[in-house]
Amino acid sequence: MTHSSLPERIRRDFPILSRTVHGKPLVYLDNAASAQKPLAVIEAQREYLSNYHANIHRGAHHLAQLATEAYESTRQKIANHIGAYTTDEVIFTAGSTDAINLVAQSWGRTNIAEGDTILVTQMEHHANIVPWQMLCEEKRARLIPIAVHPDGTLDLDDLDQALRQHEPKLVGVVHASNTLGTINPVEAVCRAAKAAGAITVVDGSQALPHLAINMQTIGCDFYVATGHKAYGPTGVGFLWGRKALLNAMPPWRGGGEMIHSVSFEGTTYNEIPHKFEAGTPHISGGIAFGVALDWMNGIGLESIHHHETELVHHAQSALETIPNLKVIGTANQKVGVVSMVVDGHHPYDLGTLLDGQGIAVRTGHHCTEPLMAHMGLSSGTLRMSFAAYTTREEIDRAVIALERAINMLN
Amino acid sequence: MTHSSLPERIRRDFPILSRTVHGKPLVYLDNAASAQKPLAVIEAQREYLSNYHANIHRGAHHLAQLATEAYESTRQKIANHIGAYTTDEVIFTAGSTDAINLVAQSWGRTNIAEGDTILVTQMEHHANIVPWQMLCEEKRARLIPIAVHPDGTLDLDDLDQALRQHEPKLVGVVHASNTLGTINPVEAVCRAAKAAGAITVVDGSQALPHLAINMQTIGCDFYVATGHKAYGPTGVGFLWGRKALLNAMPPWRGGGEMIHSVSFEGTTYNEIPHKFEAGTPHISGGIAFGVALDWMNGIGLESIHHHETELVHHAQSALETIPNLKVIGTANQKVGVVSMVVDGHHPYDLGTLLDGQGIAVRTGHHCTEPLMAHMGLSSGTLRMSFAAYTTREEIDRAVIALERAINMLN
Amino acid sequence: MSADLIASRQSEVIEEFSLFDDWMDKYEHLIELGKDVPEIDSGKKTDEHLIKGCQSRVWLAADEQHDGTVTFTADSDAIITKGLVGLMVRVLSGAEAQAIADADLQFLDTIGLHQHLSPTGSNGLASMVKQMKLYAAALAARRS
Amino acid sequence: MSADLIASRQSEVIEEFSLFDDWMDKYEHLIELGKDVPEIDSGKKTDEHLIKGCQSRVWLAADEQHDGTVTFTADSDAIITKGLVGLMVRVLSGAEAQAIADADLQFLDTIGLHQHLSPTGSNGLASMVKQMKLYAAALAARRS
Ligand SMILES: Cc1ncc(COP(=O)(O)O)c(C=O)c1O
Ligand SMILES: Cc1ncc(COP(=O)(O)O)c(C=O)c1O
Repeated sequence: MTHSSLPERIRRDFPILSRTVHGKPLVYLDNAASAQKPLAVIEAQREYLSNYHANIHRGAHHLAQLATEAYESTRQKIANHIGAYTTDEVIFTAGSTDAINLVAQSWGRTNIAEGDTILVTQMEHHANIVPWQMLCEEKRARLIPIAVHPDGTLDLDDLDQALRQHEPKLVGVVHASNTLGTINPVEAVCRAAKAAGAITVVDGSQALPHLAINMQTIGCDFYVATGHKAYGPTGVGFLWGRKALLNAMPPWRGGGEMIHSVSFEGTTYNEIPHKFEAGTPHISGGIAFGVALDWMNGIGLESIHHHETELVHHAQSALETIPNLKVIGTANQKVGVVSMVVDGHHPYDLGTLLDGQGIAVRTGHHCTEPLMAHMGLSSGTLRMSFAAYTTREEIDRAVIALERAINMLN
Repeated sequence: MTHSSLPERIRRDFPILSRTVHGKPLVYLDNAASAQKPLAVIEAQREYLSNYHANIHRGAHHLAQLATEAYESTRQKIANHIGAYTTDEVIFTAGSTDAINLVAQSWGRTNIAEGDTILVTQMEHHANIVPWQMLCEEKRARLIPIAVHPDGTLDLDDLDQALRQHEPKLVGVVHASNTLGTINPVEAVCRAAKAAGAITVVDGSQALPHLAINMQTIGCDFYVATGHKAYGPTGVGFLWGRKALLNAMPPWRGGGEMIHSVSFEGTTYNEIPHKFEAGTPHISGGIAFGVALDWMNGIGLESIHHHETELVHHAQSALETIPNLKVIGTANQKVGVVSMVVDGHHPYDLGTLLDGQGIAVRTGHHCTEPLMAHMGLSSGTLRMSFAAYTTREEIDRAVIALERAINMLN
Repeated sequence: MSADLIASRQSEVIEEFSLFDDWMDKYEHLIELGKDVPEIDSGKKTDEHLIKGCQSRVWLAADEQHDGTVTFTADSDAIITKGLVGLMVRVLSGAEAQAIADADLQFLDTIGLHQHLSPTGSNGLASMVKQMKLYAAALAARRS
Repeated sequence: MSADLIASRQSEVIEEFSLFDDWMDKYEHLIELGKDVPEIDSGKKTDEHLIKGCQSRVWLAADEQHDGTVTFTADSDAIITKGLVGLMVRVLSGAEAQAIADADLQFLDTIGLHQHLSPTGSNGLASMVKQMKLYAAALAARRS
C-alpha cells in the first residue's frame, strides 16, 4: 500500500470532512490550529457521557471506578507514547499553555531569582514566551531570544553564544514551529543547554500530531503538548517532567485531589502526578485523548509523517508557480505547515477570499508575533497546515483558489 | 402538572439512567460529585466535533466563526443566567477549583500582604481552602475559619466577631455545602463582609444546579461555579467578578488569546474576559455548558429546587427509621444533599455494599476534611445527593439497600 | 433627522448588495469599494488613530462639525477591511452625534457580512465601530 | 520455595471465592473474613504503622524473621478493607522477602475485587501492598 492512499483509507473516519462551507466542499487546511476528530474520538466522549460518567478518583462506586480506570489508562498511554520513565511523570493539564504556566509558576517561581536569565527561541509560540515574561517581570530576571535564520531554522551558533554569555537557568524551545513548520534539533539543543547547566522545556504542541516523540532520547527536563492538535479533544493536554524535578516542585493550583490531608493547622500534599491535578479534570477529554493516541498509533506516525512531508513538497512546488508568492520557512525538516506571503496583498484579504471558496486556512501572526517582527512580516502570513487526512487534490484546489483570490485583488 | 412528575418527564433525556450496575438497575445518588448529562448536552458536543470544530477567536474562516459564536453564546447565557452586569465579567475556567485559584493567584497575590487575614467557613470544600492556604503561606497572612453549628448552619455570630476582630481582606463562603446541603445566607454574609471592608468570594459549585443565582442580589465580588455538577461537561466552569476588580487584576496564565501584542521588549495584555483566558479553551465543553443551562432553564430552577426539597424531606424521614443512623446537616434550607453516619459502621463499608446493590453514593470526607474534623467525624459520612431526575422510588430503594448493608455488617 | 439618515443609508447599502447572491461576487464588490475609499491623510495614519485588530489594522479619524454632526474618515491595510470601514463611514459620517451613538447597525448582518463585526473578530472593525460610538456619545453628552 | 507458597495460597483464596457468583455473597464472605482477622496489637495501632487511604485507614506491621521470611499483621477501621488486608496477609505473610518483593498478586483480579487495589483507590490497600513489597525488597537487598 503506498503512502498516498493514507487519506483514502482514513477520510471516512472524519465526519466533518464531508461538509460544505459557503456551498463549496470544505478543504480544511487549518490543522496546526486544531485538527479534526475521528469518529472513534467523538464516540468515546459520547459513550462515556452516556454510559459511565462519574467523578473520578475518590468514588468507591462502580461508575466512578470505570471512569477512573478509563481516565488513568490515558495517562498510561501517554507515558508509553512518549517513552516516559514512569507513568506518574505525566501530569494532565488543560493544554500546552496550561502546562507551560505550571512549570513557570511552580518550578520557575521557586528557582528563578533576580538577575537570572531564561532563553527561548525567537520562533516560540506566545505560550512559550508570555509565561516566562511574567515570571521574569516578577523576579527581575531576563528573557532573551535565540535568533532564527531567514530560512526558518534555529541559529545554533547564537544558542551556543547565548549559553556561554548568559548562563541561563532555563532554555525553552519549540519542537516544531506552528508558523514555519521547522522541526528543531531538540536533542542537540537540550544537550547543549544541559551542558551549560540549564533546565530545558520543550513545547511539543506541533510535534505530537506528526512525529514520534521520546523523552529518553530528547533529553529534556519538561515536555508539553495539547490534545486538540493531535486528533483529540480541546481542553486537555499534558506536562511531562523528570520525576526528581516534579517531586521537588511546590503545587501550583490548590484544591481537591492534590492534597493528602487538609486542616486549618496545616495541609499536606499528595504525590505526583496528583499533586499538580487540583479539582475535577476534563474526564471525557482525558478518555478521548487516549483514543486519539490509539488512532494515531493505529495509522503509524511513520506513515503520517511521510505523507505530510510529501504534501509539504507538493504544496511548496505548486505555490512556486504563483508570482510574487514567497514561502516562509523552508527548513529541510518540517511538519505539515506551509506559511506564505504574497507581495502587495494582505494575508487577511487572501484568507477571507479562500474561505469564500471553502478553503479554511489561517492568517496573521499565528501567536508568534516576535517571529513575525523578526522576519519583518508585520501583517503575518497565510498558513496552510496539513493532517493525515489531507490530500494532494485539496492542496491543488487551495492553490487554484489562491490564484483566483489574487486575481480578484489585483 | 405536579412537581413529583418532574423525573417522569425528564428521565428519558438521560441515557445513563437506564443502565445496570452489578446486574441491578443503577440508582445514581452521587449528583453532588457530578450530575449526569442530558442527551441535548451529549449531542451538542458530538455535533460540534462532527460538524463545526475549529479553534476559536483568531480564525477568519467559516468554521472558526461558527465555533466562536457558539462558544461565546455560552458566555452570554451564563451572564444572563447569573444576572451579571455585563458579559465580559464572565471568565471561562476549567472549573470551580481553577476559578478560585485564579482569584487567589491574581487578586490575592496583588492584594494580600504580610499580617493580613482571610476568613473562610469551616464548611468549605478544599477548593476554597487550599488556594488561600497556599497564598497565606506565601504572603505570611493568616487563614481563619468561621465556625459551623452542629446542625450544619453557619455561625453568624462567629462571623460577626471574626469580622470585627480580624478585619479580613477577604471572606470566602460556599453558597451551598456539598457535604451538608446547607444553603448559606450568602447575601447576609456578603453584606456583613462588605461593611467590614472585605472582598467576598462565593463558591457556587453546588448552587448552580439547584438554585436561581443572581449577582446583583447576592452582592459578592467574585462568584465561581463548575459545569459538570449542573448537567454540563467536566473541565469547564466560570469565574464571575466585578468589572473594576477584574480590570485591575494582573493576568494569571500567559499565552495566546490573553495578549494584545507580544514582543521581547514588552507585552501588552488583552481586555477582560480574554486577559484571563490563555490558550485554547475547552471549546466543546463551553458550547455544551450553554446547552446544559438551557436545559435547566427549560425545566425551571423553581421546579428543580421544589422537587429536590421534597426528596430531601422524603429521604430524611425514611432514614429516621433506621436505628443508630444520624443525618448530618439538618438546616432548614438545603439543596439535594443528605449526609449520614451509622453508629458502629464505617461509611466505606456501607458505600461498598450499596454499590453492590446498584446504588451509587459517595462516602468519606467529600473534600471537606476540616468540616469532618470539626464535627468529630473522622471517617466522614455516607452522602446521598439528588438531581432533577431522582425519584422517591430510588430513594426508597436506597434506604432498603442501606438496611440490608447494615444487616450484613452486624 | 439624522437617525433617518443613517437608516436610509443602511437601506441603500442593503439594496446595493442585494444584487449579489454569490459569496464571491459580494466580496468582489467589497473589494471594489475598498479600492475606492480614499486613503486617509497621511497625517492621520498615525498611532494615535490606529486601531489594532489582531490581523488587519484600521485608522479612524473623527471630526466634530459646528452643527453637531461628526465626519469620519477611515483606512485599513487590508482591502476587504477597507471596504468594510468604508461602508461604516458611508453610513455614519455626517450624522448627528446622538444618532451615531444610538445607531442600530443591522446592515452588515442583513448583507451577510456580520462575522466581520464579531467582537472577537480579528480585523479591527468591531473596535472601530465601538470607538465611533464612544466618540459620538461623548460629543453628544458634552453638547447637551 | 516461597514463590510457590504465595502462588498456592492465591489459588486457595481463588478457589474459596469461586463458591460465590453473587456480588453480595462474595462481600458477605469478605465481611466474615474481616471479622475474623485478629485485631493488630494496640501497640502497633500507631501513626507509625498507619497507612492513610483517603477513606479507610490501614495499619501494617512487618517483622523480619531469622530465616529471611517476613511476618505481616494488618488491621483496618473498615471491615471490608480489613477483610482485604487479611487476604493480603494470608497470601504474603511468612514468605521469603524476595518472593514477596516479586509476587504477582493476581488473585484479587481473578476473584473480581481488583477495583479495591487501584492505585487511586481510597481504602489504603494499594498503598499497603506497595509498602509490603518495599519492605520485603529492602530486606532482601540487605541480606543478599
Ligand atoms: C462546594 C464545592 N466547591 C468546589 C468544588 C470543586 O469543583 P471542581 O472540582 O469542578 O473544580 C466542588 C466539587 O467538587 C464543590 O462541591
Ligand atoms: C507551538 C505551540 N505551542 C503552544 C500552543 C498552545 O496550545 P494550547 O492553546 O492548546 O494550550 C500551540 C497552539 O496553539 C502551538 O502551536
